[in-house]
Amino acid sequence: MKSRELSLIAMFLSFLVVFVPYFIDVPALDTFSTKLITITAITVSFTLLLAIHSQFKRGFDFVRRKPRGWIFKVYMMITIVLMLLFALGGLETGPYHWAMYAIITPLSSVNYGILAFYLASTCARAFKARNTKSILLILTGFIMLLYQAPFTGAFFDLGPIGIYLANTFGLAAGRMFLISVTVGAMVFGIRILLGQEPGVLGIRSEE
Amino acid sequence: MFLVVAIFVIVYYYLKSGKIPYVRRVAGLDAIEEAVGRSAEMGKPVMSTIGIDGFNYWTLAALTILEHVSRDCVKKGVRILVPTGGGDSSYIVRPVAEEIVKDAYMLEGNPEDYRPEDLPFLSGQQYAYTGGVVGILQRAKPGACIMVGGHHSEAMNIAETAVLVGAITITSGTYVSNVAVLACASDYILIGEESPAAGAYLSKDPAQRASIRCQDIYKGISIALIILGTFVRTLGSSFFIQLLSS
Amino acid sequence: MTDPVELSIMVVGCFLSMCMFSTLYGKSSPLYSLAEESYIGFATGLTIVMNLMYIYNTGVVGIQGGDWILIFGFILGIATLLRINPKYSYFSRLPIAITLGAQLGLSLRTQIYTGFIDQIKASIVPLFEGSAKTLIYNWTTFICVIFMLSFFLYTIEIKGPIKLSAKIGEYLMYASFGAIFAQTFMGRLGLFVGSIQNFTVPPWKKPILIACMAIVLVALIALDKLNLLEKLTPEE
Amino acid sequence: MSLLKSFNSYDSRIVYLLLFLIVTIPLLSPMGLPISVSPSTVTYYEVIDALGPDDLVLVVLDTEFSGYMEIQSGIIASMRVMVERDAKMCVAVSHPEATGIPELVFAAIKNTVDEHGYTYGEDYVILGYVFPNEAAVASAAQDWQGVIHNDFYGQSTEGTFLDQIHDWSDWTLISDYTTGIQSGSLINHFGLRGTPMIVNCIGVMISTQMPYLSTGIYQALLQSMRGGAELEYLTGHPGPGMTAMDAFTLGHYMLIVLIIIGNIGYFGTKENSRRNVE
Repeated sequence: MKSRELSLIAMFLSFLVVFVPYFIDVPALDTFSTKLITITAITVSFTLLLAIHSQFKRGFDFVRRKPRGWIFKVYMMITIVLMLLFALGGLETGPYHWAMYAIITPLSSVNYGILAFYLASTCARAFKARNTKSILLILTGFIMLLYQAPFTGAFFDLGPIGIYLANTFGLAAGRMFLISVTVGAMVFGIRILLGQEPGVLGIRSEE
Repeated sequence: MFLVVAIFVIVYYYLKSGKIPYVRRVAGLDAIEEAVGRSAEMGKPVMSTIGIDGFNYWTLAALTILEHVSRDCVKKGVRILVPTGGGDSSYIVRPVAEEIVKDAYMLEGNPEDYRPEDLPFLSGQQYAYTGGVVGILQRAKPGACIMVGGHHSEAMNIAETAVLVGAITITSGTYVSNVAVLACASDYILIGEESPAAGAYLSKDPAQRASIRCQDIYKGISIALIILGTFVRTLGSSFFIQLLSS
Repeated sequence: MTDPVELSIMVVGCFLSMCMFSTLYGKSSPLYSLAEESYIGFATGLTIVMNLMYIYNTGVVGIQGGDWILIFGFILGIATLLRINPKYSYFSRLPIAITLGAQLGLSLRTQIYTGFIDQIKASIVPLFEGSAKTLIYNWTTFICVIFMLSFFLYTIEIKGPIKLSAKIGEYLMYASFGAIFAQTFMGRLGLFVGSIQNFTVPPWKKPILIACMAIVLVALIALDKLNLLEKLTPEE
Repeated sequence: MSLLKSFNSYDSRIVYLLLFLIVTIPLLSPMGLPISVSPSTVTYYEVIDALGPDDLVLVVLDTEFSGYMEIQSGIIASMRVMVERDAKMCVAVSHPEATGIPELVFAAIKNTVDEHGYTYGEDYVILGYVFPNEAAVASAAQDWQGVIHNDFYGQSTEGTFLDQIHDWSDWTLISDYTTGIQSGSLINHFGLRGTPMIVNCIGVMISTQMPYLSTGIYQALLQSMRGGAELEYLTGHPGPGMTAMDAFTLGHYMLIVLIIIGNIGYFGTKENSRRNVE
């Protein structure tokens, strides 16, 4: 019971320290809030160790049970350790640099690029004229796609209509979305501060 | 500042008064139960993600949804997979997610069934996390994928893979271009405030649901401000713009 | 001749990338698992290094520089670590609460400006001034914002004029989704082109790309035909 | 009719394979299809073209490596212009993967750098991963000297042009190259306070970033790889952006064809099944 209230008060206070100085100009408070943010950033960095602990625990659990393909988990744990060893040799050159450019950067850009494929298959599936909504979807999508292909621009000027669609419909949807989210977030934030959602603090509602 | 205080007072008022106004059905949130139910029938797990951000309102909203989903899953005996990680601030969210899932098992009276390995940590890098989630989706073939929280560009990788492995997908997008593509890809989508309001919506407590009213009040105010402001601006006065700038 | 280090970066990177693309084959495969676990492993290592550096550069250096208050970051950090032993998991609640409050405050404090006031301000535009083009733009945006917002009213029963306006709002929303979808596709295509360009510039990389593509594709089909895909992938 | 049916429901793997080939082949052997330049790119060019030797630009590489692959043409082309105008450049990074990018960019524009005698320390400084989160951006905007002491190579920034920087108001321009990681923080702590900002964003972020352009927080927005290719065209230095435009065109046309085929298949099978019922 006590811990629950303590947590709520701590949350509320740290919220105020960060939130209020943004609206009221008191330099001392401002400095304090910046310091608090840095303190929490350091705290977050520490919690990484918890995550790593559980990642290794999960890995060793696989090794113990030896299900199909457990060797991949062993490989994963070895690569973590390898990367840490690499880092000891310096960050700008040597094996660490190699791992960055041979593994992390290409795989990150590939994973990002795969999205184009997912969008293509989504498009093939969803862009069918089933009802008014999807007809509108297809229509604007179609025009935009034509406009965006750089080659089209060399023949017909779809610029005015493409920019029109992006700067009116696209803009309005963005604006509507931001307003809606902000309103929702504000109300939700206040409900958290009032302790209506203790679950997000890791506290059971019945406690 | 005035706005903040005002919104605080209104929310407090509605929480206290607990009047149940009419609340429109949100298909995406209603579908959660159905999705978990279907997974139970098929004997498949459920994947529920909480995003890759720190404690911002997206993540917090996802945690309230996770609370609901995990409770439902434990009740129906469905295995729940909650991948975590993906961002520099996400580490601190992990223990809370663990606690929520663990509590769900505790409350249903079978804490020994809780499997910590079902909450894998998939590094602090966005796309390593994505690669991991996609891999888990393909191997575990869940019956439902509830992807809410602070997801960014990786949302489409997860949603489309989930569709391809035959899962019911319930998603929410954190920015508008994400919403547009997710609306095309997934079965149900939570748009805009539907995600932050999920906790209130899913709660059985009328006082909580009453707080949804406040959001409408503020949207009403914004519509009124835009219409009035535009009208006055058209007449040549920029009174409202100055009012908002002060 | 090319530098052997650069060559090895290219070969390993290209091969693992093609393995990553194998996810598009629609079946789980050991090739994908190889790429996935390599990425997660090395990325976790990178995360650890980056965070240790952050703790050192901001925390330790800061304290040495006289910023004593930062020591609380260490105290709170260590308190969260006590979770590893369930007996002390109690201690970790305080740092979580403090971090939650601060991060929520940080994410909300600017949101009210950028997401609410600024958006309303920007929506207030003159409807009878300026060129024909400006007028068309202003009118369309104005109408779209109002109708779309009316679609998002939850606690008012939808009937009469609100029903109509919400319906129009929904239609307008789908029309804008089409345009946004196309824009998003352009972006993703750009990323994909970029990731392939990584393997085509400079030109000596081209044969390696073609070889890796061929090897992964052949391996994938062969494994599938031999029914080995499933057998070699890890269990989840 | 089976053809129509297959138009309606085909294996998504065929889509994947087609897209892969359609993009990869023109990259392996470019065709050189013509392109056009959009007005937003022209505005962007005008802003960077107006820079001079007294101007201090904060360049933020706000991207993962994957994002860099998309907008590298814009980054290289615009930084080349900044070097040509002798503007002082401070390069900061907001993602660990981006720490290697400055090296790549300066290698790509080495000729221009040598030609203009642009020197490290005097004309530009590379800071490394200094913007890991919003807090870091906020403190750099409020108290630069209190936060930034060393450059990427661990040397003190004292004695460089960074001595003139105290807070957000001392920058002439913020040039953000973003996938959306810290662009919000830069807006909150620099842009909203009044520091001029120009942004080059990945395609996915365009609709998110557009409201900031229309509200005047951004002076100009360079859109995705296409904007980069157009900037290359304007500056007269063809680069990776322009060679990628063929693949870009074909990828878009493929999607259009997919939509058409999908709809033919959809209506074909619908008619067909209706007839069967009758």
